[in-house]
Amino acid sequence: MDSTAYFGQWGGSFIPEVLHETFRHLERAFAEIKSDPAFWQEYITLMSTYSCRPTPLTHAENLSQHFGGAQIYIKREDLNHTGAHKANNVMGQGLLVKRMGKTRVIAETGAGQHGVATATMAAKFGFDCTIYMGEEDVARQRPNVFWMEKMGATVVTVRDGSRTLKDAINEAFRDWVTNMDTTHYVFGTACGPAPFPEMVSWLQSIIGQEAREQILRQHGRLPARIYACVGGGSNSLGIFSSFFGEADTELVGVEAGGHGLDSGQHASRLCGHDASPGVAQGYKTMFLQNSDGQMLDTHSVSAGLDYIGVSPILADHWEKKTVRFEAATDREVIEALDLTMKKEGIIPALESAHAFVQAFKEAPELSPDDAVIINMSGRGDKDIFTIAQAFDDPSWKDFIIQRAAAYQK
Amino acid sequence: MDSTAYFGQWGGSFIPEVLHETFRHLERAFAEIKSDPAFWQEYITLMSTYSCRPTPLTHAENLSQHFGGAQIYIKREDLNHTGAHKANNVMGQGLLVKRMGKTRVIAETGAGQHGVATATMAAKFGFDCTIYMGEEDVARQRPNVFWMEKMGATVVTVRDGSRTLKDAINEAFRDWVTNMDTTHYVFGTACGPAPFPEMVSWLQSIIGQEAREQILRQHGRLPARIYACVGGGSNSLGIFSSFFGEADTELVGVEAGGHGLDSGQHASRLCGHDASPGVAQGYKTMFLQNSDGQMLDTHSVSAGLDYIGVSPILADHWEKKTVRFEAATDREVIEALDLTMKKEGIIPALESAHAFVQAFKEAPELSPDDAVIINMSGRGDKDIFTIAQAFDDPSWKDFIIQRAAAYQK
Amino acid sequence: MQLENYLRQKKATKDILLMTHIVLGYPSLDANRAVIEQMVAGGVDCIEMQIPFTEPMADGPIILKANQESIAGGTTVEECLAFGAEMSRTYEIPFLYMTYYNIIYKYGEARFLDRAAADGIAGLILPDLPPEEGAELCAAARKRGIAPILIFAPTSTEVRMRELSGHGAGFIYCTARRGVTGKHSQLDADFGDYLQRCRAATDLPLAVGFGIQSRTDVEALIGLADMAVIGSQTIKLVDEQGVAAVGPFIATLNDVSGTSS
Amino acid sequence: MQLENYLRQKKATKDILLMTHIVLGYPSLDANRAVIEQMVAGGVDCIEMQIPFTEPMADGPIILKANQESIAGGTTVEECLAFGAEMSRTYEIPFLYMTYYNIIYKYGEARFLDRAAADGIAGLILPDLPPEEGAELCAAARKRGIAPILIFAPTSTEVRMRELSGHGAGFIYCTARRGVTGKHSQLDADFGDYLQRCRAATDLPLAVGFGIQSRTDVEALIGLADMAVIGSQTIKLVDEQGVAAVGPFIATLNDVSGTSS
Ligand SMILES: Cc1ncc(COP(=O)(O)O)c(C=O)c1O
Ligand SMILES: Cc1ncc(COP(=O)(O)O)c(C=O)c1O
Repeated sequence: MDSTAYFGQWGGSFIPEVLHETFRHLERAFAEIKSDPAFWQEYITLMSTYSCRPTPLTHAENLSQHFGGAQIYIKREDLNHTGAHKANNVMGQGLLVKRMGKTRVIAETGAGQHGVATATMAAKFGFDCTIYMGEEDVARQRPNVFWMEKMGATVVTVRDGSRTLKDAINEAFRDWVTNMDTTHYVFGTACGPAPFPEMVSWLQSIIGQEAREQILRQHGRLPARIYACVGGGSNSLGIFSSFFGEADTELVGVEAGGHGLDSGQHASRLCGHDASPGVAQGYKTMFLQNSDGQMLDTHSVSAGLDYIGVSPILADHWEKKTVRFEAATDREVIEALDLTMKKEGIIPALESAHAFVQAFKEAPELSPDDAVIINMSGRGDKDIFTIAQAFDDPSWKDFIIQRAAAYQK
Repeated sequence: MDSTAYFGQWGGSFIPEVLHETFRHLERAFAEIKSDPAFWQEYITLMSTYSCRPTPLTHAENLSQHFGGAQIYIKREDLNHTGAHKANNVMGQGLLVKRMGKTRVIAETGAGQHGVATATMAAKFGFDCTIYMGEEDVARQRPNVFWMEKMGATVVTVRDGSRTLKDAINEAFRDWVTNMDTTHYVFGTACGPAPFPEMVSWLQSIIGQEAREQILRQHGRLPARIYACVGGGSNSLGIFSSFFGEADTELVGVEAGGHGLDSGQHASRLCGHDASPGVAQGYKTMFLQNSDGQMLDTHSVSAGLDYIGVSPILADHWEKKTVRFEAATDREVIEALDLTMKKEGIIPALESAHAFVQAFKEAPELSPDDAVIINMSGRGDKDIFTIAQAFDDPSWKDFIIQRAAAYQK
Repeated sequence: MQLENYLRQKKATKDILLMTHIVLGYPSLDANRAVIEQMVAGGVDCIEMQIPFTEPMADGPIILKANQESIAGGTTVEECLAFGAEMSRTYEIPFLYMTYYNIIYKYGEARFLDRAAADGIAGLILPDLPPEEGAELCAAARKRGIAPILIFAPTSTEVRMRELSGHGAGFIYCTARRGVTGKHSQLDADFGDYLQRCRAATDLPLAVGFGIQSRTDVEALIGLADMAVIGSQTIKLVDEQGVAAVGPFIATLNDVSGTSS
Repeated sequence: MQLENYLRQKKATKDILLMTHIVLGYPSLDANRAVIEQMVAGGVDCIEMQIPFTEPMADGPIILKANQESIAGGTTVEECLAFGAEMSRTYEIPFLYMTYYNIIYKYGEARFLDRAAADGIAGLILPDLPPEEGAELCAAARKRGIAPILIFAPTSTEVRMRELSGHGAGFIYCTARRGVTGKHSQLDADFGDYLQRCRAATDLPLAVGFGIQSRTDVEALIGLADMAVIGSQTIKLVDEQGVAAVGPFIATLNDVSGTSS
């Protein structure tokens, strides 16, 4: 057992033997870039010329006033190229792939954001690219499929299991065990076998580094609380990274409460009561599974949080109580989204809106001298099909019906 | 005739008498902010905390190599909040509206980008907001209508005339002549009666200021050429602003060639042969009109370039030959878009792709020591309905048909 | 001066004069002919003929639609000018052109004015040509005996009204309210104040337009203005009840304007 | 040691041994029962019984589908263990469990091993449990007389193979190629080199699996390996031709493995 692969009792690397050497290679390559300041510099340069880093920290004056409590700041990962924090991880891994001399990348995607980000990175770096996506998600997120294909990627529809993210991950592993010599698997979040959780968190820590500097400059001191949604855990770990151990800053991870924690239809691993420790998809964490160890179907209005597992690093923080976990229901998410659009002219991704929900619940208890930061992991305008559906917008439906009629002529 | 309202023989302010005082007020307010350095500072701060300024200048290494000529740099206005350079103008006018003490804003929109930007600004500043949009554009750009409404704006469908941008402008004026006391008309481009052309260009000059500093830093000297698409002219004037008079930098505006300059189906005012001097929508410029002075129907694959007039400031540069004008056809635009997505992982708006076309035509003639800048005025992922249609993508059509079927149940 | 003199003489015989409006080519020039015949027979004092334009920025829905349909039906500027000449030849009352500036700009200012003068046109109303842009055109029109009709709005200051008046001739067109043509106007106390300011600022006769729709509206103007302008209302009438309804409608209005004659 | 000894003794009588594979509960436990009966009658030397898991990361489409349908049909771990006990009671040949680590982790490692040992299970194949994670489990299994079957892959170095071998017992499972179960493997010259490296790295018998589908494939392994593993192929056969086709299929394979006996 590689001790650095574990965070408390969580993590590890439960991989088929055929990938053993691939992971040794990856571990060495990761160790190298971690200790090479030139890599981080290259990464920062790439992100500030190809994407829009540093992303701003927006003072949401209207929302702050509306709730009459803490000053609400929003870290704007939505302004990244491709529209979400996913770009950070993917571009960093792209640089790594170049160093490793591989020529092809594969990735799983649920919401499609990570797939789009990976296809984008592959186009930029000149890699071949295959994206695995569950059939349900392909149906839900067709616009993203369209862009991935237009960027030159091959999108493979996964028709197994629950036909969602976890099945796409399995299928990506099946590709990897076949093509590991040429291929790197660009894992999309801080999950999976070591060194992925650590590596993805490290690349995402760029968010926290910026946010710390920004809040000190704009607010004058550290925030009282930081809110981030938790799917796999990468955006939350990214922003939390620079605040761990700060006595005055409480870190809050918000999971997908779906139809409610007691409904059986949610994706809350750490704050519900349907998860238990388990090992799947290459790592050990709290999984939504039954007593036999079979994974459950999860539910969330946001595809990006709709996942059975959670970062082992977060499971450790949960156990050690260094991060607090809450859940936001689908309904609360839509309300928070609506309010944020109307008050600030900002459209959070459905995933990100989970963090907004919890911040809105707690902001009134804090003083106007306090600041809270919400990590806005992505923008919602890509989610138009889902959001329009969630709002049950009649003119949107008419529009789609008319379009379809034109196509059927 | 107010001499500062004219650029050479172009411009002026042809407005109904009822707006006379409103324009005097606006002119004074504009003169004030122009001479008040605190305003520009406030503007920069807003744009760097609410949007993502400075937007990066991306070195497109793959495209540069592909064409084997000049180094191609892309100014990334797509990374602005709301996805286009329109945000610059709108946020600046928002600050102005606050100073003028008005409480309501109206705007016209064609592609919907300016409407979304204005609705966003109104939400942020707490203004009432009404957006006028031609019926054809509402049908083409429903996603933008959805977001405007979600941001709290009222979207009015204009069913007159050609039911496109110019008719939306007329309708916005009709609103303004009724409600001028409370209402500011946020004109979306560097057209319309004075002081709009100058004011919008001034606000957009933030692009050129950044680009000049960036190209000097990244490339070491001024670019040989700068390419920008020309609808009304705001993004081109924005980036050109810092390079006028530079002997070594040629400025190239690219108009919508539609089905070709000889097809009668295009929107080329300055490089075609269907336009002539005229006065409409409050200003004098080259208009696409017949010999009676009736405006013609225009055509472009990109709604944002599909307009009868052009900035009087550009008409003046055209006449003085300080800007060169070219046209890109719909077909060329789709090809350039495809190449840019595949080579760089970047999705230009259909409007912006016009500038890419011309840069791609000319890059090979230049030396690898030369740089060219393409102003990427916006991102294309908002145009998915149009782009998917332009690519005639079968699985997109299937997706829409399936969605419609689900809605019709 | 001709137009102003004509109006003053007419006004001596009536409490209030009547100007009506038509959009040339809508629904057709033939219909225009029939409508004008009824208007003249009904006793209107002058008629403004709108040469249609694709971008009638200052017009409300009814006139806007009329402009578009006329152009869509193929009406040309040439046809409008020929028709204007014919009307002015046929009837005794003055005819004015109303249009947007681009129509004249494209035709050529001097050429347009020469032709209008030769055709006996009495005046010119251009809602998108403020004196800042149109001072020369106003002067050139006046020189040819064509009255440039300037517009006062409720937002115009006294200084501004005086300035406008200096460029105009014939009469001043006071818009009854903010906004565009077509919607009914409340002719209330504020309105009275406004017209007093207008009166104080100019020696020219005052016409009031925008939303004057009925006998009651016209009555309300007596003593405040010299002439009422009926715009969208006749178009609506022809749309809804046909050309033959115009005569009776004008008769009811003129009944008012002629009551004390 | 029991499994290894059994295989060595059997190997003395045949050119090559045969291990077959079934997914418990697919298409049903009853069907499994019938298939196993035919397999045993056909002379297979041992059988691996896969306890289905929702996330069978190392399996290809056929076995993947079998896992899912079994679970969807309601198969529980308890039923699988009861079935395994029954088979091991009923037949003389060794039975192994193949599954993913989570099934055992959730059941409790010690509890699982105790029960498997009591039920006479001979070995355990866990494709997602490398020795870095599973060394203790391997040791605990060995202590109970259950052979932990370690896996060699074409990508394994010599050093790595030796390390793996040190944790294993019974036999080594050599995957014939990269990738997942199901696809046919080319047993070419490189493959021969690979098996020679495997042989050099361990004293345990070598089984070869992944894509062994026919008499020809099995024949090609003679002299290189001790046992051929037939996985997806029998599932496909049952899907396409029903349970009764298994016996004849095994007979053709065993015909080979018994040719020189
Ligand atoms: C916008 C956005 N936010 C959050 C997530 C959740 O992932 P993570 O918890 O790794 O940040 C996703 C995943 O797709 C996403 O697209
Ligand atoms: C992305 C984008 N680019 C360009 C334009 C054209 O406008 P302008 O010429 O004023 O920059 C538009 C107008 O909608 C636009 O949306």
